[in-house]
Amino acid sequence: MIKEIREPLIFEISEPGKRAAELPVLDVPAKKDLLAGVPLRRELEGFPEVSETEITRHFTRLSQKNYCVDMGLYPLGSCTMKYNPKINERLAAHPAFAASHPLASDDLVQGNLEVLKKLEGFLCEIAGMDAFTLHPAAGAHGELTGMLIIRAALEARGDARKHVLIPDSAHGTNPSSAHICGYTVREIKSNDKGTIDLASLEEAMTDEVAALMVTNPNTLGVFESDICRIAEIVHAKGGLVYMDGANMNALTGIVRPGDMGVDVMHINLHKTFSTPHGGGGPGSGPVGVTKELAPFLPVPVIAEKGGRYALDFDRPGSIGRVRAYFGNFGIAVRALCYILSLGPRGVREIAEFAVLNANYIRKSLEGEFHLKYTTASMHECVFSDKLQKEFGVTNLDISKRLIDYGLHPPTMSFPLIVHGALMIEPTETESRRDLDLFIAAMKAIAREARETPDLLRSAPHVTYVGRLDEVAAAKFPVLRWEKKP
Amino acid sequence: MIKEIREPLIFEISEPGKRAAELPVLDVPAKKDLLAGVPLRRELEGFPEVSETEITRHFTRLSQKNYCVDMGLYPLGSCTMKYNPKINERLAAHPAFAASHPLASDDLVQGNLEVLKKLEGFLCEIAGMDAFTLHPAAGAHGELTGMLIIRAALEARGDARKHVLIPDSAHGTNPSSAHICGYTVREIKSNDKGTIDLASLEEAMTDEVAALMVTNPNTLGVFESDICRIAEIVHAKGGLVYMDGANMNALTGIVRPGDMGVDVMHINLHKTFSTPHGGGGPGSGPVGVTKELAPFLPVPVIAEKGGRYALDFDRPGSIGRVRAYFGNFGIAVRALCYILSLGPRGVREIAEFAVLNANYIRKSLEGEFHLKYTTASMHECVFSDKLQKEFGVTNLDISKRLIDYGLHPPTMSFPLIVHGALMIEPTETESRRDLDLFIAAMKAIAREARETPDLLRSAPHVTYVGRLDEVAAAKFPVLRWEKKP
Amino acid sequence: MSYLSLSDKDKAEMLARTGAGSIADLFCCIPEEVRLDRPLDLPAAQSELELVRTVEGLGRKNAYAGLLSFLGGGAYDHFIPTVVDYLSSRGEFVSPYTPYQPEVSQGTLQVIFEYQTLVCQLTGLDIANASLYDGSTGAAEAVLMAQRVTNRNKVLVAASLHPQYRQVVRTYIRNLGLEAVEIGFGADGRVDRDALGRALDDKTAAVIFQSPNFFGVVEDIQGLSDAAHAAKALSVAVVAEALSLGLLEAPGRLGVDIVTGEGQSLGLPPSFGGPYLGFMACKKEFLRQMPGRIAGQTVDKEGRRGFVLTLSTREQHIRRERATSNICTNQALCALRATIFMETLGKQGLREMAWQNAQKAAYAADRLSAVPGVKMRFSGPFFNEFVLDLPKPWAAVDAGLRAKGIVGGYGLEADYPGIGSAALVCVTELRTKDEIDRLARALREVVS
Amino acid sequence: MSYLSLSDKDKAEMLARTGAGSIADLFCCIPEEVRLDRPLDLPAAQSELELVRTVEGLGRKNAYAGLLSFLGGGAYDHFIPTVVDYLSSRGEFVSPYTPYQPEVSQGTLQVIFEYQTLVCQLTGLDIANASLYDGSTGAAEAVLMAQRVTNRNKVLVAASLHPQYRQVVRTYIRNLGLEAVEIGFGADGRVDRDALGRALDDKTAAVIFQSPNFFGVVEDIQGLSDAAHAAKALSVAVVAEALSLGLLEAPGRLGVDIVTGEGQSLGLPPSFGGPYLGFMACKKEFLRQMPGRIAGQTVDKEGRRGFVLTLSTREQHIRRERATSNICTNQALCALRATIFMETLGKQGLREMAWQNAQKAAYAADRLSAVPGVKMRFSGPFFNEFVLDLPKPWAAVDAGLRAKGIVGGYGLEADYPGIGSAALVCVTELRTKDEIDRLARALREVVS
Ligand SMILES: Cc1ncc(COP(=O)(O)O)c(C=O)c1O
Ligand SMILES: Cc1ncc(COP(=O)(O)O)c(C=O)c1O
Repeated sequence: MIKEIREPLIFEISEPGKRAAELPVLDVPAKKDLLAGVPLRRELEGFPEVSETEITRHFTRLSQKNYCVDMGLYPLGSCTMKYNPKINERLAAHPAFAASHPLASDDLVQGNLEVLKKLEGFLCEIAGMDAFTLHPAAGAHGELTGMLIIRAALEARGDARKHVLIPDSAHGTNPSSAHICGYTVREIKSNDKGTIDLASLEEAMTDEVAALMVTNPNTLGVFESDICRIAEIVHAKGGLVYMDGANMNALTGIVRPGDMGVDVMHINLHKTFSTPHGGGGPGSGPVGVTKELAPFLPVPVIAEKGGRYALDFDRPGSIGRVRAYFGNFGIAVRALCYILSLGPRGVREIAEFAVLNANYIRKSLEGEFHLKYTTASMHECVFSDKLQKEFGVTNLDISKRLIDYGLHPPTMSFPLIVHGALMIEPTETESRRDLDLFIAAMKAIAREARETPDLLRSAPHVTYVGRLDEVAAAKFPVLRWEKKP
Repeated sequence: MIKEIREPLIFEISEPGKRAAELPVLDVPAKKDLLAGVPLRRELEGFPEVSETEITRHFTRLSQKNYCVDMGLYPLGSCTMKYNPKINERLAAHPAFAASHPLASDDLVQGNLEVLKKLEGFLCEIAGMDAFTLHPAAGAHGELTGMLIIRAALEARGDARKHVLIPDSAHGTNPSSAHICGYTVREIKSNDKGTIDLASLEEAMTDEVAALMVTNPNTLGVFESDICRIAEIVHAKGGLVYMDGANMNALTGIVRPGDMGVDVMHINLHKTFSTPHGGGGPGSGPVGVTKELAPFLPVPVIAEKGGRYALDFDRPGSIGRVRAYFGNFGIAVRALCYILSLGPRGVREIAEFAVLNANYIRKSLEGEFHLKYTTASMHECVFSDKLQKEFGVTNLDISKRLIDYGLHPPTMSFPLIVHGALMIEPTETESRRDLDLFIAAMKAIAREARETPDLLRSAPHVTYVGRLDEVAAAKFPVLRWEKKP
Repeated sequence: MSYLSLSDKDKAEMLARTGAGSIADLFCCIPEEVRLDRPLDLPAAQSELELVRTVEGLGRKNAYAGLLSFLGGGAYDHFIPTVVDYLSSRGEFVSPYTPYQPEVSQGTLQVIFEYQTLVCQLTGLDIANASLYDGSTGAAEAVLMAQRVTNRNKVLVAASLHPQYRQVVRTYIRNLGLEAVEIGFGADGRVDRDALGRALDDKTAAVIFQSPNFFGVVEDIQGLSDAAHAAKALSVAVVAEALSLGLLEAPGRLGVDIVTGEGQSLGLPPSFGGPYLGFMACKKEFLRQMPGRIAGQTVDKEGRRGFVLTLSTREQHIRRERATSNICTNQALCALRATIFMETLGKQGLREMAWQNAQKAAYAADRLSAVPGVKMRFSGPFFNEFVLDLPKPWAAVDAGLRAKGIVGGYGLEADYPGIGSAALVCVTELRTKDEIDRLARALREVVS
Repeated sequence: MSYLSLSDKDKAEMLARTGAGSIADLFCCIPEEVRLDRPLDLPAAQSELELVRTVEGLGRKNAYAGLLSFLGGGAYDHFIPTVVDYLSSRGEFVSPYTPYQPEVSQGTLQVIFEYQTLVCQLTGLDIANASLYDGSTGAAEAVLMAQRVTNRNKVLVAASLHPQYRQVVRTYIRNLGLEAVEIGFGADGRVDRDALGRALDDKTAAVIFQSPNFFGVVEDIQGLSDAAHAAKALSVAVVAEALSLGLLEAPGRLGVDIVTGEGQSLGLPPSFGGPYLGFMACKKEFLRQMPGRIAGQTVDKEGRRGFVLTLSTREQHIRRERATSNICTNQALCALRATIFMETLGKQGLREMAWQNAQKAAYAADRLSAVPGVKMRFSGPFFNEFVLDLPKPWAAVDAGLRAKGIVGGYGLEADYPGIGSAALVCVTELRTKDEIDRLARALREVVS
């Protein structure tokens, strides 16, 4: 009876002749024979025609169908959904930066180059690496860049080698990135602590292995305590250690990858340094390397001399360019702002309170949900639906039911080594109250799983749409609107 | 079972030591004996302490509990809830305007003065008046200003007179404003067309009457067709005609108050010229007058000479100042932008399509809802709950049920001369689809009133809170949060 | 640029439904002879890009933008956290109107309720309204309110009340049988207590004064309140610099009955004088005489807390000519900004900001009064502004400073004839030590 | 400034609940010997006000801001309606992540679906993905995709493809057994068809070219596609200036199999090169080889329409090393901006904007090539940029123009050694006739 609030597609409200924007009248004499001989389109077929009122309402109403960090806890594990300060948005949009052109000559963009160089320096200090590049546009792009550097370095030594070792708990981007670099992937099994099994590693680490890609803390939120030994094993066989630094949020100011034998790593600026996730991006995945590997960094490198900055292309060992221009510059501005705001103590507090918050949740939910690995948690903890399975309730049901409590679900079914995983990362910016709301909801859901499991299986109940048919979506793909004939 | 999404008061989530903002360290030597002898407060007792995360979430979640023009039709009669262009917000916030100080000398703020002077000129042209002042901060403030001008003018003639005539359909601000000017209010009954009864007016219009305050179109959305004759009657007795121009949205480019015998009027910039209503304000209520009344305008007046602007305080006849500085300047910037965007044709189209949209709704709902006055409608139409009363359904129930349809209710129970009034003003910026959604909802509700009246009496059903106990609110007023003892 | 949302087809079909033959027919009730028979004489419609160029062009004519300014006097240049701009610009706050329908306006209503609480906490009084236009009309409303409360018809107005506020009070009371008597100030810049004593009588409805006053001087609020109360008059305090309440004792604890003032400092840009924020708070016994809207807490049938506009029998839409004020549209969005601002600064931040203002002003006063020939005009304690006596005519000093890119203050002679060459200098937390030192150096050069 | 939300009390109580004795205890699993035993060597924490001063100070070091610029070459200065900035900055769009949970992400998902539709309409192809990093990585992904589709290992790359894009392609393909052969350009600035014909063979996976190409010249897309198809290779078009698609025929209708490109022109500021927007569309038979996320339409149990991420078996989180790409985080917010931009400009506006670009560039080309000694380098048709041959070394011309406050173009010699003194000049709808005339006058003075 109550009207369903469904937002039409913009194409469905389009009417000929409506306009939401106009341009000044052309102020140069119009040529009749413009682009003579070139096929031009008669019209932008299917393009919408609406007013500004309709644009504003359409996107306002659509926005209201999203959950977001600005509304509450967003415990999506591995994604570090922390609060994004508004001032950083404003400064990144400042015309001095936003209007500057990437092909302007160095002397016209000294401010931009200083932003990049400063941020590289901060990242070197935080990660304990000798040099950073800000070109990569996201974490996966950083992995690709880093693995290309490793390959180039090994090639320079005479042998690029064949394989890359990757633990079974790793993020899917790791094997995929290694693959693009021409490596085959060898999976390393995790031990019962959820960490890399040293014996397996020693066995797998041959002189055909180019590198180990290790995530630390790993995707279980567990610190690889043997990291120094791991690095020794890899180095002893002439391999290099790549660290996926997506989880740097657990380490800032506490320990530095460069001090643990890591040769190459990436950082997800959009995670650790709080640039907003934008519904899926943009991000930025800077790559840090040791001195030895610096010659292989992508071009251009920013060189500083006496407070003046210049682009250095004369890098014969470089892997080349990984992206046009200078990466996601606007994201770098935000990250710089974040680090400047926090200072040394604040950067350390990232890790301190990310880890405190995760452990607070873990301790509060232990017993209610199953914890496959009981090793100490860093910034996230991975429960599973094992205890709920006996009532016919899965991690999917638990997740959907959380929505009814006004919350975003955790990451589901990752890492792959935990069946029915619920991967919870609260981040350090949460308040006690928001953490407690989540804990209370999860406890209530654990009870509901026993008492009224159907309520979970039919969740969510409060949203504009219920569970969507994902199988049909993939089987009969409708990937764009089309005009009804 | 489903969690109620209640937003706590900020005071309820405050915890000692939390901060959402910091200042730089003081950069001058700190004095110990600062303000010696002056009673200082030990602390801001009760003031909240929260983080920026919490501030953002609190206000984001609160905002989501509002309906607004950016979401859909907001047919609040007499309030002209039209779409507010985003560019005008941006330009009003431009530092060149927003950072400028009201006590800066004229030569430093020539741009501001030009904004004001330009807007005055545009309003003169649109309203057909000879001069405008932009000082009044809202419509009611404009009424006060205008009536003070009338009083001053009559005083200058030798007799301020005693009474002001106001039709029974008038907005409450009219009698209230007249009262502050020292006048007693005489009510004029409306005739069966909903307009001023000429005979009653002639009878009431004595030489003790200072002025008639007429709203045109009036609050029924009906044009006072006898306006010229009305003005003659008032003028013949030495009185002046004040026009409440809150409904100018029906007239722009079509007819000008100054051409109909009006001596003084105000315009609600926030209505006709689309400055956003901000949840209740700010507005702006410029007052226009004939040449004869210009000497009485409030000070300062902006004088132009050869493209230079200056403040003129040398106005011996002036009623004085009605507000510090220059009124709601930022609202003037927005209105100027609006007029510049629309141009002569666009300004005329305001009225054309405001009236078309209102008549479209009226014709679509006639029969379903009772129309007490069947006189032609301008920009709004006033239905009532008369047909629904027999099912025990009131205008309140109808309004609350509209909320379930995702819409904002019309103005209720005003004007007072229509019992159970539902006053509907769609404005010109609405799309056909949004109008049709409203019409469909109203028709469905008319049917529901017959078939399932309880559904209306218990509405709304989709909101965070149901109907609130307004009687208790007034009887046992709780007007602020207080710390639980 | 047009903001219509109708296609030609929509227009035609809708017109058909109305039964009118043409758009012109819709206006048939307007007498032919008065209808406008020509297009309006307005500039041609501009696209957004043209509009930006036009209006930014006007902005560039404000030379003020490039200067280092020490202007205050009722409008202050304070830090505004970005989160205030961001949150207050959300369409859900900007584009609704007065929360007449509480179920779809809980956002706005809860914000008003929090705002009222904050104003009560700041002022030390029991109740607050949802806003008035600004400080000047707030002062006028307070005087009318005092008249209603006391049924007396004389009001004593401190000459150190903002000159423009005094003018507005005069305009408002003119036709209401109220007499205003001005009370001068002493060498300390405070209200002349002897003069006040002489003027107070059993016709006095209220003593209205500003603190910090227009000269920046903090008044002896308790003393003034006691004096007013001794004559059974109300003590009405105006606070034009709301930030001062972060540091100075709440007027409500110093005997004041009604506090009204200007909230611009709390998150609103100077914006050439508006939109601003009139706030008002009073003792609870005066509730029924309070002007303006008020939000209150209540419950729905399920007992869920909610907020509504309440006590509206005071207001014009119910009471008409007997209303406590004619105000309808108020400054709601400004109150929202102030709410976000105060909650963001918070208990520590607001105090810290106020304290820095006082410290920087004190430093500036020391530096500037050390310039040969320059003296502090008043001996009284001051918050973030103070008056300097200058050895040369203000016009010359002003011009000299201007040539160095500085707006050094506000000359007082137009508002206080006979005061001589004196200027009001304001120093907020935004002025750095370097900038203050630059002013001191420039002043030294200009007056020597 | 700290963004933590815990009070000291919270911290203590929470720590107690975890069972750890101290914060340091929480990190006990980290070997003592590698733990950092000193504070990080970073600048002291800054308050918002200090941060603004610091970062705006850096901004002021960009001399570019004050100049009149005619730079293009893959990054364009276009009008962006304010409504795009306003709507895209709403927290509900800015602060969520990838819509893994469709029920609470319908906003983002519907936007992606509309975006995919718009990209299909613009390119004339069947399907589009949800975004890639930018145009350069889009070109690289298209090449890898062509390899997967055709199982061939050679790719012919137009030398008139953006030089930086070509470099990125080279970096990506280096270790995948793919060979890239560059194809030069003729006097018209278009792909040298003879050279292309010679290079095409049965090992060729794709011909990849840009149109309008890096010189602004519009390629004979149909001709290139036909040539590619004749060798059973794919035709891959790169569009670095997405706005051109408002006026030029959709590549999908000219035989192209995969279109990829840079969407920056569609509502994103130049921002020193990023964040930008890689878009990609292709014929539906290549769907399973498409890199990146894709949203699709489906229904819930009640039959209500909704949107989900779909076909994810192509992606790294399912397919791992066999995924169609390693991309995870993409440029979603940029795609959202582009969606709002395209829908705001609409059918008429986007075309008008594209047309004005072409008209203004044509006017500028006429004016500039009328300067004695200055010639159009290429004879081919161009969209909104073109190459000038200059009678003096570009460094000198550039310096001369710079002295007059103008960035006149982008010198081509570094990217095209041997091309001589040639510069790429871009003219968008934002450049006025006056500005173009100013450039022409300045150039005349500088080269004479
Ligand atoms: C552990 C881990 N590694 C790598 C990535 C890939 O980073 P991005 O999404 O920025 O490409 C992610 C993020 O999603 C991740 O969680
Ligand atoms: C007819 C009419 N007159 C006067 C007013 C008062 O205007 P304002 O609310 O701007 O004070 C209003 C608006 O509410 C109105 O509708």
